[in-house]
Amino acid sequence: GCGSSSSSSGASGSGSSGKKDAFVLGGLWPDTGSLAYLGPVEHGAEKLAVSDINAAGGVLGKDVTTTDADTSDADHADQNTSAVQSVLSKNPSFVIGPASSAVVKNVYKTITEQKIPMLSMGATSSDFSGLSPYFFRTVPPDTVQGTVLGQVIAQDGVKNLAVAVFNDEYGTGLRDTVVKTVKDAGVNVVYGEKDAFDPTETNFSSIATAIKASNPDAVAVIAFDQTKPLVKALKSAGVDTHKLYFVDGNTSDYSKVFDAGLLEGSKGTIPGVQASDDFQKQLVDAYGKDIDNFTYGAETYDGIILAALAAQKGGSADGETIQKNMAAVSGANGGTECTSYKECLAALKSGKDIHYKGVTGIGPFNSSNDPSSANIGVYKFDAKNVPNFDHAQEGKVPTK
Amino acid sequence: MTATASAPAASATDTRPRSEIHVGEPEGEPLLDAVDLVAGYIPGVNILNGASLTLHEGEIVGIIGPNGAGKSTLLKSLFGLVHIHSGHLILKGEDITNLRADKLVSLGVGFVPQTENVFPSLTIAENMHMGAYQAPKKFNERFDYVCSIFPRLGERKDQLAGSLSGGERQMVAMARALMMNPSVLLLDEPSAGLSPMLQDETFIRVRQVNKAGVSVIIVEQNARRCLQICDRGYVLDQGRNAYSGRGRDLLEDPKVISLYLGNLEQEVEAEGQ
Amino acid sequence: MSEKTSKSTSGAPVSVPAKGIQPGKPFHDLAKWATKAPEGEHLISTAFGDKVKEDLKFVHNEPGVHKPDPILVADNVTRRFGGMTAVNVKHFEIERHGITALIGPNGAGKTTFFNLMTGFDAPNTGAWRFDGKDLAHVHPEQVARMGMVRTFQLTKVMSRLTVLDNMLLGAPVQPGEGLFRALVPGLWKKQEKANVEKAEALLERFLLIKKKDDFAGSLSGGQRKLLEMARALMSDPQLVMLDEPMAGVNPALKQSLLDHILSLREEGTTVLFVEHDINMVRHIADWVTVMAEGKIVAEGQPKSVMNDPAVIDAYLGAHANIDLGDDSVMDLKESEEH
Amino acid sequence: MTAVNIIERRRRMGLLRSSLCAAALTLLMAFCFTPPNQAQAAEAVPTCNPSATNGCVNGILQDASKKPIAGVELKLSGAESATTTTDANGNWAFSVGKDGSYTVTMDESVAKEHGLKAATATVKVEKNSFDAARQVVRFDKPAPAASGSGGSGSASGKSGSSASGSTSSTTASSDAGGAGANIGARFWQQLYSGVIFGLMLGLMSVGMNLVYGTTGLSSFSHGEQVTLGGLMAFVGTQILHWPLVPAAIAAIAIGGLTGWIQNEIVWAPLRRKHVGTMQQMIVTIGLSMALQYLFQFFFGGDIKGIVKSVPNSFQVGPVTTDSPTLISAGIAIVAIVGVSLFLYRTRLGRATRAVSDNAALAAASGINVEQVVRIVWIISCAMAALSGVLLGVYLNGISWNTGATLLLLMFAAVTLGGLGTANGALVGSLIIGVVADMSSLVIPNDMRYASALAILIIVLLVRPQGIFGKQQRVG
Amino acid sequence: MDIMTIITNTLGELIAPTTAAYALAAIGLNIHFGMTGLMNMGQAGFMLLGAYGFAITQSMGANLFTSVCAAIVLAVIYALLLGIPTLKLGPDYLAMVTLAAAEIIRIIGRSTAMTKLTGGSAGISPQDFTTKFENLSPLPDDSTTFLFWTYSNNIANSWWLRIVAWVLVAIAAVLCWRWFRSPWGRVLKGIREDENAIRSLGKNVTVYKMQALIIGGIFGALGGIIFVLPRSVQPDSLGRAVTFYAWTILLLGGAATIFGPIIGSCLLWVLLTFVKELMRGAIPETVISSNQVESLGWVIVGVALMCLVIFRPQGLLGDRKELAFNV
Ligand SMILES: Nc1ncnc2c1ncn2[C@@H]1O[C@H](COP(=O)(O)OP(=O)(O)OP(=O)(O)O)[C@@H](O)[C@H]1O
Ligand SMILES: Nc1ncnc2c1ncn2[C@@H]1O[C@H](COP(=O)(O)OP(=O)(O)OP(=O)(O)O)[C@@H](O)[C@H]1O
Ligand SMILES: CC(C)C[C@H](N)C(=O)O
Ligand SMILES: [Mg+2]
Ligand SMILES: [Mg+2]
Repeated sequence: GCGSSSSSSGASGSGSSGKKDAFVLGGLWPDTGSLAYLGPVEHGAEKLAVSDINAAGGVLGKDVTTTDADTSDADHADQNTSAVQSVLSKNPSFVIGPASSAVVKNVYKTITEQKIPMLSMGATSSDFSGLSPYFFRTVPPDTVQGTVLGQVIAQDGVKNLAVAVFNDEYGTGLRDTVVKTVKDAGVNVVYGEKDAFDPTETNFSSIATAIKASNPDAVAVIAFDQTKPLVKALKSAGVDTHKLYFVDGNTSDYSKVFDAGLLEGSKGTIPGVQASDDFQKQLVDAYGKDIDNFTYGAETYDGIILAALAAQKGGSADGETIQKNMAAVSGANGGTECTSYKECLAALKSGKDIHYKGVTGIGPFNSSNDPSSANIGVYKFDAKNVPNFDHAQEGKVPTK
Repeated sequence: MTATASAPAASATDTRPRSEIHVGEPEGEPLLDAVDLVAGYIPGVNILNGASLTLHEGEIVGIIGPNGAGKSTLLKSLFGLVHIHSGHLILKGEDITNLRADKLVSLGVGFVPQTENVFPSLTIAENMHMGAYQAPKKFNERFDYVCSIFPRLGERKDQLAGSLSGGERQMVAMARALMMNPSVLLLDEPSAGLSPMLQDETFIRVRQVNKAGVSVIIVEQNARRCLQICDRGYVLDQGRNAYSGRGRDLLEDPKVISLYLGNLEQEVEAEGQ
Repeated sequence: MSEKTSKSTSGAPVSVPAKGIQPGKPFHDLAKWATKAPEGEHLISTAFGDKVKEDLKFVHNEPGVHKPDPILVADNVTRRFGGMTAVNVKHFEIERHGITALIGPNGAGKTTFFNLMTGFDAPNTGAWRFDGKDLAHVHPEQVARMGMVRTFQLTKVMSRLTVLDNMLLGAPVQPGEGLFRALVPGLWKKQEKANVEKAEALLERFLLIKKKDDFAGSLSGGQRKLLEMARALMSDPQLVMLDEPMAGVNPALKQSLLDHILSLREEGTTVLFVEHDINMVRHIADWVTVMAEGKIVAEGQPKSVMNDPAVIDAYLGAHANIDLGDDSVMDLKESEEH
Repeated sequence: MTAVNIIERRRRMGLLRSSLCAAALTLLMAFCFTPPNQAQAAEAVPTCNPSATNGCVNGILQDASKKPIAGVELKLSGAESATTTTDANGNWAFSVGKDGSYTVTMDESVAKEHGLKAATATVKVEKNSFDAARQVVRFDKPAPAASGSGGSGSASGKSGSSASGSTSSTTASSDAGGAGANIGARFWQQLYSGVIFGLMLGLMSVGMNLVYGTTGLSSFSHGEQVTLGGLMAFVGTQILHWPLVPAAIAAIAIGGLTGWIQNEIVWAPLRRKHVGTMQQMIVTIGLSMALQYLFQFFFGGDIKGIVKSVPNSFQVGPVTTDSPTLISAGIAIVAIVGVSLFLYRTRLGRATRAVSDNAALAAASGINVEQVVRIVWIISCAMAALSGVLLGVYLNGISWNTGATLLLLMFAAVTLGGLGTANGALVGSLIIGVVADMSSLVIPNDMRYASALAILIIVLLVRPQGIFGKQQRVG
Repeated sequence: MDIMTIITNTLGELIAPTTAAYALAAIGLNIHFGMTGLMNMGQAGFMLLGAYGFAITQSMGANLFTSVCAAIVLAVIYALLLGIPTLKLGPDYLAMVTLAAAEIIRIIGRSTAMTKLTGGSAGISPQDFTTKFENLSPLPDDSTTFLFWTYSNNIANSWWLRIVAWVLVAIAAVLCWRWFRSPWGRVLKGIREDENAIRSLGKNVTVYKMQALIIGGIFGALGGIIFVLPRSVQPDSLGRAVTFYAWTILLLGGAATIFGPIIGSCLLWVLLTFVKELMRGAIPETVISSNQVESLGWVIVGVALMCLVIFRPQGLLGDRKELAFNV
């Protein structure tokens, strides 16, 4: 029997109504597990955002504090929930993370049920549009990235495309969009339309053999870190590694991994504009150590700034207020454009509506809490196997 | 009977004079001297409560006693397989209390356990190899020797010991211990499960081995046969020495007969008349 | 054992007409024998024994002979391991209520034969019937439930169960062994009590009562043998097959247990046992069967079989009646070898 | 010389630093160069990227064999109109201002000449939407079957001006064969890779089986020993910049050392306390957890390549391979055969089996049980390290959890062969490797390990003691 | 970091649904291994099937009772399919077969070919299967603080789920207690020790083993349902790691004891959370980066687990004496 009160208004209760001025940022990060490589950049972004906010005077005049936990990956589902409990127990005003769709699926209900808004910086599953009024994301769904990648592939004149994709919610979802786009443009998909490999796969030789045997002009590789061995396996099987297409999960710097020239000419897409060198430098400084991979750093940063602004605008750092004001500060109702917390804070204080234009370059949140418009950056690998920004494609994110 | 000792003392240390504990013991320094051994498997539960035993060069010493008396435990503790809590154990003047079994083997002690005495997933030949582990060079010579005692082992040398019959296992166990040509041999019921002919054969072999200079301690439930070949015998009861004496004397001691030996043989013989 | 029997069977096998004997048909009417004992009197306890003795008196001492009232009949049972034939029994019968000893040199196939009869091993050929029921391809547990219980030569005790629990597992009736009935103690407590009583009585008899709450794994080698046998007796089997039950058992205790075996028969149990202790065989067996190299090579009254030169040669050995402490033994041995 | 060839050659010569594709070349070759400014009307541009103010209709004109068709005039009509000519790579692009339907047309004769199925295509552009802001039009699509939200072409019979000469090569030589043809091509290669993988697996399994065979312990941390080997080789080659061979030797030495240390501080005391193998197994689970995350702590969560380069492959009969793979396979075979000989031919090897059967009796036979077990741990962990190195090279990378993901396969291999038998582990591994690799010929790739495990179950149903296991007698 | 939140979070794990789910799974395993000696290395398979059975029928609109039954029926069918051919295998081989079978279930469940039914690797989202369960709750829609725990009453990781979960655990414990002390349990233990001996005493070993496999499997399936209710059904989250944890829990608590699995589960998760919370709080960012802290947490948990077994091999409640007779 529960001896105690039902405490929708209690101070110790969940982040529901009631005025609250301390903004506690909950962070759910992939610190361990197969996405651990995203950990550094996200932590860096978190630190950078918090220090930027606090340097500008904090939220509602108070410094932002953080409480973090490691969700690990979906293979450690127990860890997902216990991390959430750990963060929730500290009454966060707002939760940033988790990065991957599979983990979001495991945890979003517990968080949003407490009326605490959460924002994922990386969950791109197209099923998540309008998942919950309390669920936001700063990345566009995979349908967008998939379309752009598909168009890039078609434009390059690929005739027979093989897709090496790992069987994961994100992988297969993205694959489906890519396949649909390229097929519409008249490209044959010779491998991988149905076939996917296991995320824990370590031995790629038979997949490489199958891909080679299907005689593709180009191969789209949709995977996380499995890309490294996979590309080498493709190369040894005799597949042309200059005609590979990568996605957000694997478009990263391979200069330390492959011999120079291996990937030269291959392309990749990452949602969001490319993080500027300056921003990257700031992230590294904030993190205190070198960061290899900058994927979703900007998304993390913007997510936190948006939430802080929302609290500031609503005048209270509780979940419901933040949730109500998220769309507004992201510019859904128009307003003065501002590009940093400091600038936006000043605008807010002077009573203006604002439109935060952050590092990601996403548009205001739409009715499904997805960014209404977004950029997909297209990158091209140079002779050092480093992806170089080629161009970005901007556009409206379709609503469901 | 004069040779029998009085009832066991209550404390772990046997306070009786040595000559009473080890009745009929020859003169001189014993080869193996176990004094007041206290040992057990589980902490707090002692199985041996001050058992003592001596073995002199060239002797065959038999141990008999009811089931669960601690005979096997005594042998195991002599061989370092059961932890000795107190008391001490001296072999050829050296203290070997709680010495590791393989060290004892290199000191020339051989042991045939009562149960689980073969390597089931090894072939007979490999079992024999294990017996001669510390002297692999002598393998062929010794193997021929044991095959002369148990010809079946030679015939079946590639059969897995795990598929052998009970008696055949017993042969393997005995043969394995003989492989290393020990100077002290500890036998735990070597005749159990063997056919009468082989039982006799075993006992005779033990005598032969003994004649060749091996000192033997033998635990047996086939007590009559055993005591026939023993120089001396001990009766163990509840982890203590109950009686001791020359083999023949024990065989005829009415108390020993009624308590431990039974008189089935006589009865059957009487019936047969 | 009466004077008369031993006399009539000693010496060369006596050929008594066995014409009227048909396999599977009782030679004597059991009811008639039972009534021989005046009501309420202890004498009943020898009824089965006497009957068996009477019956077997007229049976030929030859391998594979038919017996008046067999409980187990085996035909043409063979079992080969690789190239070796471990068991090759043409015909074998066990007399109901009799105490039959199965002897033979090591590796003769006795244990294998037990395994085959009780379903623990499958023969290459052969058929056998227990109490008229065909047993080929019957699972061991069913064999046991039909009333044919065996023990193992290499003991099988349930190490991490107490001795008492080991015994209780031998009890044939226990409704609480059903999955759902187990949840309602009322349904089985009474039976349990009865079983415990019986088990304790047996343990008492086998000198294990002090150990009853200890784990069976802590028993000494001989005690395990005793437990194994006691457990088999829990179920009041029709036929109990004991595989060297007394190996490693203290002689004094062994002697007292022989009486117990004798008394078993009077409760209607048939006993088949393998044993290498000749005195024991002589003492309690009504009938002795000798196996060698998988075949049944001799059968008969104990006395006659034990004096069979072939048996002596292959099984008992030359030293059977010699004191091994004699130096003559050694000389003999040496002369044999040279 | 075609543009593709130019690109190809330049790449080889390494003349251009980066971004070498069509874009750069088009810049030089474009007929009309206009910066993509706020175009209101449709415009022909060298490359087009959609933005808030413009959409794109673009494509690449090539024939069925991917030969670009240069210099063909394309007409855009619809909401706005414009004309362009394909460049040397066949690329063309229109930037359009208005949303709406656009039709791209080329001369029918060109289409005929190059065997294209259609000469016109109609698409709908919507600046604001990702799927419609850019429409890629390809005339070399197979048949006029597909049609979706994107740009679909419809065949039409309009005439147009003829295009200037480019040779016609109309036959599609590289049409994807059916699955059947693929299987033929893949069979030997996958059999081969299955065997190689089986050998690697065998190397790990034999070590694991050795520990099982001696102590009865199924070690769940064996996978981490494999990972350790790979990671140590990574440290050697990539961090200390040693050549591979000394790095590998160092890794093996470290592997053996860890085996020795863990035996001394963990397993020996546990054995002394007579802790059961089930409990020890839980300890291995704990150890595996600790080691995995220790690796992650030091090396991070990503996959590490032991060697950066991909060796040149060559053809042996129907199989493509490279020398490191062959050498690795050779080393694996030698190591496994060595261990089998050790087990069956040497005194110590026999002793390991004796210890596994009955440690007390082994001691009673004069075997120094502790020493035997120590040696077994060292050999087992050293072999795991060796396999980690070979695996890391063969699989092109090793990460903190590589070993853990292979653990199940090791167990399967060991069980399949028969627990505790040396050659069983090898045969089991080969079967698992081959089945896992070959099964993707017939079943979806993500289920291929299921088939290997199914084989295991089926074999165990037929031979409950594994392939080489021997049945014990009852009674 | 204040000690209070560390303690709160740590103790929160004590009553978490996940803890209960693992306890149920471990109770099932206890029947398999602790009582019968069946080395079931595929308990996660039962859990996954339970979760699938429940979630799929729920998403198809079945009522709660039907769904739970479906989960149980699936577990029973699986146990039969698995058991009939394999129960005669030796323990180590059985371990392998169950491990493989559970992996096969997971691999098939997550394969793209099964997307229609199981959702493939994405699994089944909570909104598709948790609503009916949450609606059943008699508690008011709100959140409640009890002592220092605050959870929502009905939704997701809620009090309602906690109550149901622990009631289930209690029922399972009571059933086990009865079974352990009954002749049925004795036969199972006999089978654990030596099945041939039990056979020779006329008990149908296969039937008993099958009963044990089924009962333990049903507990596993129920555990699976509880496991997915606060999150979602994702095949990968019920992989072999879950089985290993269940084993760890069982042996930590003490096999063949009634409360062992429950205590073990509480201990493991409390330990895990405590270590990680402490690390998060106690190690300054400057020493090692925050994501290394998390790995270090796992390292410590691993080492702690080893130490627990090394220093208390019989488990918290186990009997030291039993260890002396390892089979
Ligand atoms: N592993 C063990 N753990 C605990 N107790 C044991 C163990 N082995 C034997 N015991 C106990 O120690 C006592 C002596 O056993 P031991 O085996 O020495 O008897 P024994 O004299 O050899 O009997 P037997 O003639 O039956 O072989 C017995 O009461 C037995 O219960
Ligand atoms: N599984 C098996 N594989 C190979 N040979 C076997 C197997 N089981 C038994 N044998 C052989 O069959 C023969 C008969 O064995 P069995 O155990 O029946 O003998 P036994 O008469 O019981 O002997 P003992 O009196 O020694 O117990 C033996 O030679 C034995 O080696
Ligand atoms: C971190 C990202 C690569 C995750 C991926 N976009 C997902 O949805 O799972
Ligand atoms: Mg003994
Ligand atoms: Mg036998």
